[in-house]
Amino acid sequence: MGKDGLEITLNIVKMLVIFLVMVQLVPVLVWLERRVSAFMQNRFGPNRVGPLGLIQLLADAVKFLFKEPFFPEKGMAVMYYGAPIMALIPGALALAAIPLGTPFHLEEADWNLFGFIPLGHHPAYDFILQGYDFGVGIVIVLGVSSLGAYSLLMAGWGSSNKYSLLGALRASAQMVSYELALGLSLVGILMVFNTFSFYDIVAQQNPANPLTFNFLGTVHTMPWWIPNWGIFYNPLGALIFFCASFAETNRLPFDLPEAEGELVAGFHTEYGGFALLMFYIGEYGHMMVASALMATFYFGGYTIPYVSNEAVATFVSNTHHFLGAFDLSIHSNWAAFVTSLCFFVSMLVKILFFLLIFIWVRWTLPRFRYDQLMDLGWKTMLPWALFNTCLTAVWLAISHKPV
Amino acid sequence: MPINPAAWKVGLDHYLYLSSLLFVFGMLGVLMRRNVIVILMCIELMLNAVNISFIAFSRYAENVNGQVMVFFVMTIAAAEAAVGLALAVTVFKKFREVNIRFFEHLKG
Amino acid sequence: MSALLAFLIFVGILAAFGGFLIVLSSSLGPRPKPNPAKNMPYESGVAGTETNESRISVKFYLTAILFIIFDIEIIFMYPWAVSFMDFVKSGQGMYILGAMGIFILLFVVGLIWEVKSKALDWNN
Amino acid sequence: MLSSQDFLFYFLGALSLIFGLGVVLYRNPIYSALCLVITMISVAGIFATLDAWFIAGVQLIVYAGAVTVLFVMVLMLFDLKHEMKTFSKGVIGNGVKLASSGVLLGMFSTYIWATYATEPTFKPMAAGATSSIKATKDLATSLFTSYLFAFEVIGLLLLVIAVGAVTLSRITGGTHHHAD
Repeated sequence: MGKDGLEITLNIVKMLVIFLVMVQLVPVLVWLERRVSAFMQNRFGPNRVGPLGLIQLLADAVKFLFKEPFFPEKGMAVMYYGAPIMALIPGALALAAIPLGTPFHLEEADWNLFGFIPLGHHPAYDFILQGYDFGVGIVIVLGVSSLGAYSLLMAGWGSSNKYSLLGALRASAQMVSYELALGLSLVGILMVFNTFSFYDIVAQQNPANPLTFNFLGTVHTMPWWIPNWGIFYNPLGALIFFCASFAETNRLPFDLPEAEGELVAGFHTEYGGFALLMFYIGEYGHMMVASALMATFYFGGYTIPYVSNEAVATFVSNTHHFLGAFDLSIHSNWAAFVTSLCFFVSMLVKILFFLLIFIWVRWTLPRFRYDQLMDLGWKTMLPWALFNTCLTAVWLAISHKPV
Repeated sequence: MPINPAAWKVGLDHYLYLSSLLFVFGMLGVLMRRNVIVILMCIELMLNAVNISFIAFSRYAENVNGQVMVFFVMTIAAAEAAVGLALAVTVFKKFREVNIRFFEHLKG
Repeated sequence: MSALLAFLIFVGILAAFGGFLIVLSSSLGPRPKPNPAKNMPYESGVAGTETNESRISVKFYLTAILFIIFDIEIIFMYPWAVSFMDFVKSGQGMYILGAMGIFILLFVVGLIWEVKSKALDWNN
Repeated sequence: MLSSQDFLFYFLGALSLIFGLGVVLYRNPIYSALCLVITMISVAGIFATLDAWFIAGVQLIVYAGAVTVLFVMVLMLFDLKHEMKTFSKGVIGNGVKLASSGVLLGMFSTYIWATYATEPTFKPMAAGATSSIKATKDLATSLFTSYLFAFEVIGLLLLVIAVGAVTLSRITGGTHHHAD
């Protein structure tokens, strides 16, 4: 296979895998949410269907598929049916741009499936654990996730119902105004890391070197047990980023526009059946993007906290030799594959941790009123993010003497 | 027309053809449409066409001035759209109809 | 270039999958004869007449306009943030701080004016 | 044969032209606003084929994510279900307009064909992610050194727009405006 041919097929396979993982992860998250909320209200949550209720979500999905297809009287077909599709797209695109592990190198070799089915020869290829690597990753992720407002507006307008239109306007006004705080809170951390690319940001949070603070020229190194994470460089930015990402995904305590009690379920009033599920898939997609960004910027991305990247590689290659005795690993790139797998697991744990916080906050905090919600966005978060940016700028300008 | 494969290789002129075509579409929209908001959208279209040629020249000349210029053009376009729509809303509130014909009432 | 190709392939896959789901969910399921009561927009009380007088307040598009303006000011901060350390390391720390200081000052003046002019108050 | 970069350019170019035409021709302004969104996204893709990654991201955020959202929101506020008189009346007038834009297009393309048809194509840029970060940093340094004055004036312009748009939306009409 030519280099181009291999690249395109690998791209397609990788895209399908990422998409299926995201779509499959959503039912697991919904199940997790129902179990955690049940646990917090000390009841059981779904445990009838299948072990621990895991098949419950599959049953729900199938039930939703067989609901009666409803189309409102004066609704606009293009927008009514386009809105759920548009709800899926931004979340998945942004998630595929975030690196979930270190890239590993495949040497030139003949591929054979299970050792005896020849798949043909493939040239050397750098497999990156991410959909596509734009150099300026964060700007593309912010750009794509700002397209999320369209699915709300199309849903509101397409179902030609006054209340859903009002709900759509309120939801997009909220989503739009919290995007400001989201964008501004990242400026501080970008100044510290001095780059847009996710790989450099995670590399600078390498646990090998301890956390160092540079105050007015004197360098203080923190004790070893504080990991070298981004949150210690910019705690206020991390707080604002996390709160703004709640509003970005219309999650509690910012979910007034789609709350049942307020506007008859806001912009997706006229939707039933699988279209409603697609809105939830979009919402959980945005949640995953927010927690992945939080992990990458402020909690060291795919690095394992107290173990430096090189140590992981050496550890795996040692065991790899030991495994070699059993002839399990034929190629040297098995070692590279296993190291990136370890990093992938550590990144997954961090993402799951933040998803748990999303779910935990949903069942504890009450809902904001709409004017409180907008005042918080414009009059408190935005000024605080600006203050954080100016503080970081002055601190860095003073402490880093020209070299 | 004989399709010689060399002509299909994308060069600077392909980008300029695309930009001029998009520019003319925007211009036609501005000239022909009567709804103020669609006219503002077509102006955005023309500005995007200009941006494409800016970036094409910046990529061709290997320097960054074109990209900085696109940065400024985007700001001007957004500011123009914001004020244009504010005007359109005030006209709509008064005349209940968003049509370019009502804008001459604005003259002093 | 393969990154952009992968991006477009992914958009194609997403749109195809979304379309497939929509078609699937609207083809399955019972199809009762359409009765007018069910097709009315889901509202409590009398289904109001068309929104002749657009009571939807002007606040929404005002928020969108202010969002555009402040979003652009944040976009201008991104190149500043990325090149900030290079300037500081090459000894121009105060220069770059001053340049951005004026810009942020204008940003703050605009924000204060918006807050003072009660353009962003939603409670009236 | 068509390499992947050429295919991307032709695909995105065709997409932006088709939906650009859609913006002009659709009677219902909401559909022309949606066509505008797709045009903005494909123009961002065209910027990406020209290796201007940061500008593509900014285009997505500013145009596709902010300006067109404002258009759609304002169109929703107007609740225009359909437009009877979408295009300007008068056959002669429309004919003159079409002819003049045809002449303009002809001038553009002959000029482009005359000067750039025989030029060599783009010099290949250092591919991969590192070049796009260097390009962004060059953009940033030149923005703050050679274009500093324009940068400050843009800040001032945005302040003026912020104040202007709010007062404009508060005018209830009439020459002697009294506080509402």
